[in-house]
Amino acid sequence: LQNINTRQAEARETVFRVVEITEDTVDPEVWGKNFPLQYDSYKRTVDTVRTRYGGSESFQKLDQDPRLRIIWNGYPFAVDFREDRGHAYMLVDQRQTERVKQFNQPGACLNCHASVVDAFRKAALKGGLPADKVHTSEALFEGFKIINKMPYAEATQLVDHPVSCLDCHDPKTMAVRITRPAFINGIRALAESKDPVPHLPSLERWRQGNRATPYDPNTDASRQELRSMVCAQCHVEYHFAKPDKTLTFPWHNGLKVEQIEQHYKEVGWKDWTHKDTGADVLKAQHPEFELWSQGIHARSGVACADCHMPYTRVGAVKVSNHHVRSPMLGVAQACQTCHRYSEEEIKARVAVIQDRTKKLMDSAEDAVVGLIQAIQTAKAAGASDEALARARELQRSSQWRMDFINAENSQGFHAPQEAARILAEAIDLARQGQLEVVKITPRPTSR
Amino acid sequence: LQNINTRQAEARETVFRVVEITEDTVDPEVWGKNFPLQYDSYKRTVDTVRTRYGGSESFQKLDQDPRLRIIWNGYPFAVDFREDRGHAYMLVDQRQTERVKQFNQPGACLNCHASVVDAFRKAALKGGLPADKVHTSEALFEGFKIINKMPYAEATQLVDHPVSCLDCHDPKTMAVRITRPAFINGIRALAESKDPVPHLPSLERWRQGNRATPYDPNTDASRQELRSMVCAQCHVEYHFAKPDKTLTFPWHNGLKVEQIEQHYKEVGWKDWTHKDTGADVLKAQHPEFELWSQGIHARSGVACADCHMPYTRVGAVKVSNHHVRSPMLGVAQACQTCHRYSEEEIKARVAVIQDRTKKLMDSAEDAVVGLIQAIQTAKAAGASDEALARARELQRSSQWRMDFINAENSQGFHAPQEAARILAEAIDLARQGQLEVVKITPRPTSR
Amino acid sequence: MTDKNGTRWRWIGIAAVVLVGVLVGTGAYTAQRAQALSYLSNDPKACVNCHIMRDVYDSWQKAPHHAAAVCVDCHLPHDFVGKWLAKAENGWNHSKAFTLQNFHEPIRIHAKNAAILEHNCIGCHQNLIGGVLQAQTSYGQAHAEYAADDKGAHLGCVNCHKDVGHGP
Ligand code: HEC
Ligand code: HEC
Ligand code: HEC
Ligand code: HEC
Ligand code: HEC
Ligand code: HEC
Ligand code: HEC
Ligand code: HEC
Ligand code: HEC
Ligand code: HEC
Ligand code: HEC
Ligand code: HEC
Ligand code: HEC
Ligand code: HEC
Ligand SMILES: [Ca+2]
Ligand SMILES: [Ca+2]
Repeated sequence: LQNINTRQAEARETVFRVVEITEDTVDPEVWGKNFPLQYDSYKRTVDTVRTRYGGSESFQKLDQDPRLRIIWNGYPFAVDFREDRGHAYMLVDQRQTERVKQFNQPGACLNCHASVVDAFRKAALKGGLPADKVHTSEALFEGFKIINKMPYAEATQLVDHPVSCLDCHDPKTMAVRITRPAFINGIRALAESKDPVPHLPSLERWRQGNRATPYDPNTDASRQELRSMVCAQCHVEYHFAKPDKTLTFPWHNGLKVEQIEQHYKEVGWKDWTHKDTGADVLKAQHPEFELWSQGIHARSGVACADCHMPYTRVGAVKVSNHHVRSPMLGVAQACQTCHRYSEEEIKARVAVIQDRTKKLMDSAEDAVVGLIQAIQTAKAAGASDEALARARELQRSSQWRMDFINAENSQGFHAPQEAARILAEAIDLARQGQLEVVKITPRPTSR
Repeated sequence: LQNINTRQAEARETVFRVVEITEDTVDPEVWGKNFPLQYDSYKRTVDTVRTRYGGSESFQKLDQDPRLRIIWNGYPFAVDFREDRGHAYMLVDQRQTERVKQFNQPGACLNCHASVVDAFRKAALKGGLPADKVHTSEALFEGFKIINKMPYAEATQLVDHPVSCLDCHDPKTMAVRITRPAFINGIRALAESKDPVPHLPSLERWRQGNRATPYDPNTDASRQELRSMVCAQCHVEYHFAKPDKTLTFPWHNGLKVEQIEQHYKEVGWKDWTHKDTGADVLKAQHPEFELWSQGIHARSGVACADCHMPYTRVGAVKVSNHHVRSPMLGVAQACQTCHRYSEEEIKARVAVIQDRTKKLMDSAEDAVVGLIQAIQTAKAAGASDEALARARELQRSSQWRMDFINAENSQGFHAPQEAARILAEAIDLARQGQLEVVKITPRPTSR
Repeated sequence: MTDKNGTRWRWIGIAAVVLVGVLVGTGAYTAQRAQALSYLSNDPKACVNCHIMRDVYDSWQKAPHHAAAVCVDCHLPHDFVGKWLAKAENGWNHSKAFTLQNFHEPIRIHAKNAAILEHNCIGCHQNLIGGVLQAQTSYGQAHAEYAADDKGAHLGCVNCHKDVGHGP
């Protein structure tokens, strides 16, 4: 035990607080004075290393896979869509994307691209919230409401940092906390739904309770659940609900791809009307939380932070690695504590899963493009809207499924079989759409 | 106290032999005198309990899912196809199936439905093999050759037992051994192929060696590998190669569904010509070993016997449970040694995987039936063989994939994502086939 | 074990317990014969006096800690009183279970002992993880959550280090 004891002094320093941190400490550098190890790793999210299917190099995905331009035709994503990178870039990347430069976007975009806690509170005060309520969740909900509907150009001036300590931590206890109203609304809707969520025991417990007060992640969720929920404030599918551009997570029927589709149907939502086909279609965005929820890791209580912020030994202490990135860049910490295989073996297993997903993704995109072109031709040949109705419906649902896995960032890893199932349905529906179209278009004379 | 003494006694009494067992001891009851615990469990394979998707009740699958009659039209399987049950029934079930009663079958069928070791040797002697060679593998290969091509009615009189101790064990050492020539040929072909087999390290080692002698499972395979290979003598896809009805495992390009398809293409194999469509199609049979090979358990070194013959404590000794059956009927021994979850939770996880597979299987069967009916209609309408050629090819490959997972007995559990991938391809190919057909058939007037 | 055996053991077991209840002396004798008294020792070999402990003993020897910690370092409280209380309780439980043969297999650690276990992890590794722990008052709820479920809602050491005691 000698070696353990000798590290004592070193160990104590780690929790000695140099400066006082309060709810008004926005600048991560100040927090870094008390928690230098976490701050050091936090800063390293500027790194830009590439992996087989992920990594942090922000290349243009539309050039890598031109089919996407056809599939998203008429929507901003067809103009600019890049590989995501570290948290350090979230604000600049949003400000600089052509999706913002060439199109009008609301302040709602900022919810997930900046440290907004302080901005929300200030906006609420300006909006008339009594000063003594500034640190309540009411303040956050107020600011949320106000900033969502602002024009992006105006709203973005209210923030200076990417997601920061204050967004994820209670400055007093350093416990992880939930600060995003959109997530609180979303998880409540989920709690009230009937979708079984064995991977979120606290929701199941709440459902069995008297439901007097609505589900509240900050008081009801376990520490391990929070290690995922904190990420689920942003790494989720979303839309801006009318009339106030309210950032909304569509979990009212459950987290599965068809349950979300069902919700969009119920509220009559479409993201845009496809330019070539005239179909009212949906765009999926980063449903990491939703797909992870269907996987074996979630079911086994393995949180986002376990793999993306694994404990890392620094000298005599271990800290959560705040260099949030692809686990493939640090398999030793991210995987090997639980999986006692060589790094090569672990990487090979991931490759098998992701390669399978990629192959299916290609088939799915081909099928969707095939359908789009078929409808386009039929339309040109004069097919009526009535005649095209069914085919357009099939485009909407096939494209939605294909896009769901395409937008999800683990290339199927978070739930391999579920990802394959979803792509299989995408293919089936797109091909059925083509059969619909053939029924109504003049047949190319053959035989 | 009584039983503490008893158990301390038991602890000592484990390997005491009452009778002598030799290569000529065919009757399991005799072996049972030395190994009563294994024999007791062996006899229990007569049980007939049902599980969600498996179990041991030999109901008629054609009634449960009538689509199969259409898909297999013109082939014996369309007449009789039942749920499989315990090893105790393998011989009677084969003798009594309508596939044997109504159709001529070869002796080759017996390879996997009886204790054939002794029968093979006797046949070899009769065939002129010198008596001193009777216990060599040469003898087994000789008998194999002779009995394969016999008519079933004649051959089946040469055997009296279902798979028995002698088939799987060396009577001297009790070590597990490989006795089936078809497997030895098959695994050699696989060793000589380029398909990576990380789950079979001894093959990888042999490949790196000088290859002076062909791969031999009985000398080269590890004990853990043998715990799966012994099952892979029967739980595999097969066909009876011309001209001698040689039982053959199609692993020459690898174990994956498309690699097997490729081999059948190379040797110009078809199982039958589909009655409704005239397509030359394939029938898959129980590719448990092949699918398991693509899964995470195989990759993690988990053998068939680990789940289907788990060590079970009887008093003071642990024995391999020879009541080979669905692990869902004994989750504690089969799974909990590795997975620290409650029985309910483990069963729920399996259900999730199998339900997903079932859903995709339904879509795949619908698509294949759709294609079959489309070709049938086109044919009736006078479409030429040339015109139908491509659609028939697509039927062959889509039906092959759908059938591969349908014939596999774990409802996708042995490799969940791979099973979903295969079904996705089945759907894609079948729907493409339908599109082919529409091109060449008079279009039902709509619009 | 087969059901047949199961019931047989159970009957003999109940008989045994009645006996124990009546004659404390016999109780001691049972424990004696079962070497449950070996709980009074810290020597791992004491634990394997029960063949049923053989697997864990073997796996412990292969696991990372065999040089660092013995059974009782991890499985029994380190404070004097608690240690002897637990020894008494577990010693009794295990002897009883061993006699009745009515325990779940594979053997699984009980919630109470899992909490003791984690306490011992921290006891030895305080320095390394102190930063993590003290930074999170939410850690306090950890032990409370043990009852919760077996799906890892509780973030115990063993969630990530399941191999430390007995290997993979
Ligand atoms: C069991 C480990 C594990 C868990 C748990 C997990 N992930 Fe991942 N995640 C991965 C792996 C592996 C990849 C693929 C990385 C690659 O392709 O380089 C990945 C990829 C990602 C990516 C893309 C990374 C990149 O390189 O661009 C994001 C974003 C992500 N995960 C977010 C999440 C979120 C949010 C959660 C929880 C809801 C989560 N992950 C849970 C292992 C995990
Ligand atoms: C406030 C919103 C927000 C929160 C909270 C958040 N993320 Fe992110 N995350 C983002 C955005 C935005 C990006 C993309 C940044 C870019 O590409 O400019 C991103 C990128 C990532 C990436 C890709 C990094 C890379 O190198 O490609 C991973 C992995 C990731 N996040 C995981 C997580 C995990 C795990 C958590 C929780 C511990 C989390 N995120 C919490 C918004 C968030
Ligand atoms: C619900 C949270 C959320 C909202 C709202 C949100 N984003 Fe993001 N954004 C993310 C996450 C998480 C990532 C990283 C994962 C990814 O790229 O798929 C990301 C990545 C990005 C990226 C880098 C990758 C790319 O797509 O090129 C850009 C640019 C971006 N977002 C712009 C926007 C804009 C513009 C809006 C508003 C219209 C917006 N975001 C709204 C969460 C969000
Ligand atoms: C995207 C969310 C996120 C951000 C931003 C973030 N953290 Fe954390 N932090 C976490 C998570 C998740 C944990 C693990 C909490 C747990 O295990 O309960 C954590 C843990 C910690 C801990 C506890 C000790 C440890 O290492 O586990 C400290 C201290 C800490 N963070 C400091 C910081 C500081 C300082 C910053 C800003 C520079 C910061 N965090 C930014 C998510 C975040
Ligand atoms: C905290 C523990 C933990 C961590 C960290 C973890 N896993 Fe797992 N992993 C599990 C558990 C639990 C299972 C489910 C099987 C089981 O019950 O043992 C699993 C299953 C898997 C599987 C098989 C299931 C599937 O989806 O195919 C793969 C592959 C896998 N993990 C890879 C990884 C990789 C890669 C990482 C790191 C990026 C990782 N795991 C991190 C615990 C973990
Ligand atoms: C990790 C555990 C595991 C391994 C390893 C495994 N199986 Fe299975 N097997 C299962 C499960 C679970 C089922 C589904 C049983 C059910 O549906 O009732 C199954 C089903 C089966 C069935 C059908 C059983 C029935 O009830 O009809 C057969 C036959 C089978 N497996 C053979 C094999 C063979 C041969 C191997 C090795 C090549 C193998 N299994 C490897 C777990 C396993
Ligand atoms: C000699 C051929 C042969 C060997 C060797 C063999 N099996 Fe079988 N197995 C069969 C046949 C034939 C059946 C179906 C019997 C029936 O339905 O009448 C079967 C049935 C099964 C079933 C289904 C039982 C049920 O209750 O539904 C399982 C599970 C199984 N085998 C697993 C294994 C495993 C594991 C091994 C290796 C330890 C193995 N088998 C070795 C031929 C064999
Ligand atoms: C390569 C080994 C092998 C050969 C050769 C083989 N079987 Fe089987 N048979 C099995 C296995 C394994 C099972 C159990 C798994 C299943 O039913 O899919 C089985 C199951 C069966 C069953 C019970 C389930 C059902 O299909 O109704 C019958 C009947 C049967 N076989 C008949 C035959 C006949 C007739 C032949 C010869 C034409 C034959 N078998 C050749 C391995 C084989
Ligand atoms: C279908 C194949 C098969 C048949 C038939 C079979 N066994 Fe086994 N047997 C196995 C396997 C697999 C093992 C595990 C071997 C190992 O772990 O190395 C085993 C192990 C054993 C062992 C070693 C101790 C143990 O329990 O692990 C004995 C003894 C044994 N069998 C006896 C018998 C007897 C007696 C019979 C006939 C009544 C029989 N076996 C029939 C496959 C079979
Ligand atoms: C000898 C050990 C062992 C046995 C026995 C075993 N497993 Fe596993 N299981 C594993 C390993 C190893 C993994 C891969 C993940 C990892 O590396 O931890 C795994 C992964 C899994 C997964 C997640 C991967 C997937 O395919 O979705 C499930 C579910 C699972 N096992 C269920 C079962 C069931 C059910 C049984 C019993 C019928 C069983 N296992 C028996 C070791 C085992
Ligand atoms: C380094 C700490 C450590 C040591 C030393 C240790 N164990 Fe354990 N033991 C564990 C852990 C960790 C577990 C698993 C607890 C869990 O999964 O919640 C465990 C579990 C057990 C179990 C229950 C089986 C199970 O998997 O839950 C038994 C029995 C056991 N240990 C006995 C022993 C015996 C006897 C010794 C000495 C030969 C010993 N242990 C030494 C840490 C240890
Ligand atoms: C009298 C025989 C016997 C002796 C001696 C014995 N055990 Fe056990 N042990 C058992 C039995 C029987 C069980 C299963 C009881 C159960 O699961 O309820 C068990 C279960 C356990 C468990 C898991 C269940 C629980 O109580 O948490 C642990 C941990 C354990 N023993 C540790 C030890 C340690 C450490 C020693 C030595 C100090 C030891 N045992 C000595 C018979 C014994
Ligand atoms: C009696 C003191 C003691 C107890 C109790 C103890 N450890 Fe350790 N542990 C050590 C020592 C000494 C080392 C050697 C590593 C070192 O030098 O830092 C070690 C090493 C480790 C390691 C690194 C080696 C590895 O496994 O990769 C881990 C992780 C660990 N312990 C976790 C645990 C956990 C979890 C528990 C409780 C289940 C535990 N320890 C209980 C003393 C202890
Ligand atoms: C969320 C997962 C997780 C939990 C919970 C966890 N650890 Fe760890 N632990 C890790 C990882 C990952 C490492 C590897 C760090 C590295 O290699 O840099 C580690 C490293 C360690 C080490 C040092 C190993 C070495 O290389 O010397 C010890 C000791 C340790 N942990 C003990 C504990 C104890 C005690 C607890 C409970 C209080 C605990 N851990 C809880 C993930 C975890
Ligand atoms: Ca990225
Ligand atoms: Ca069966």
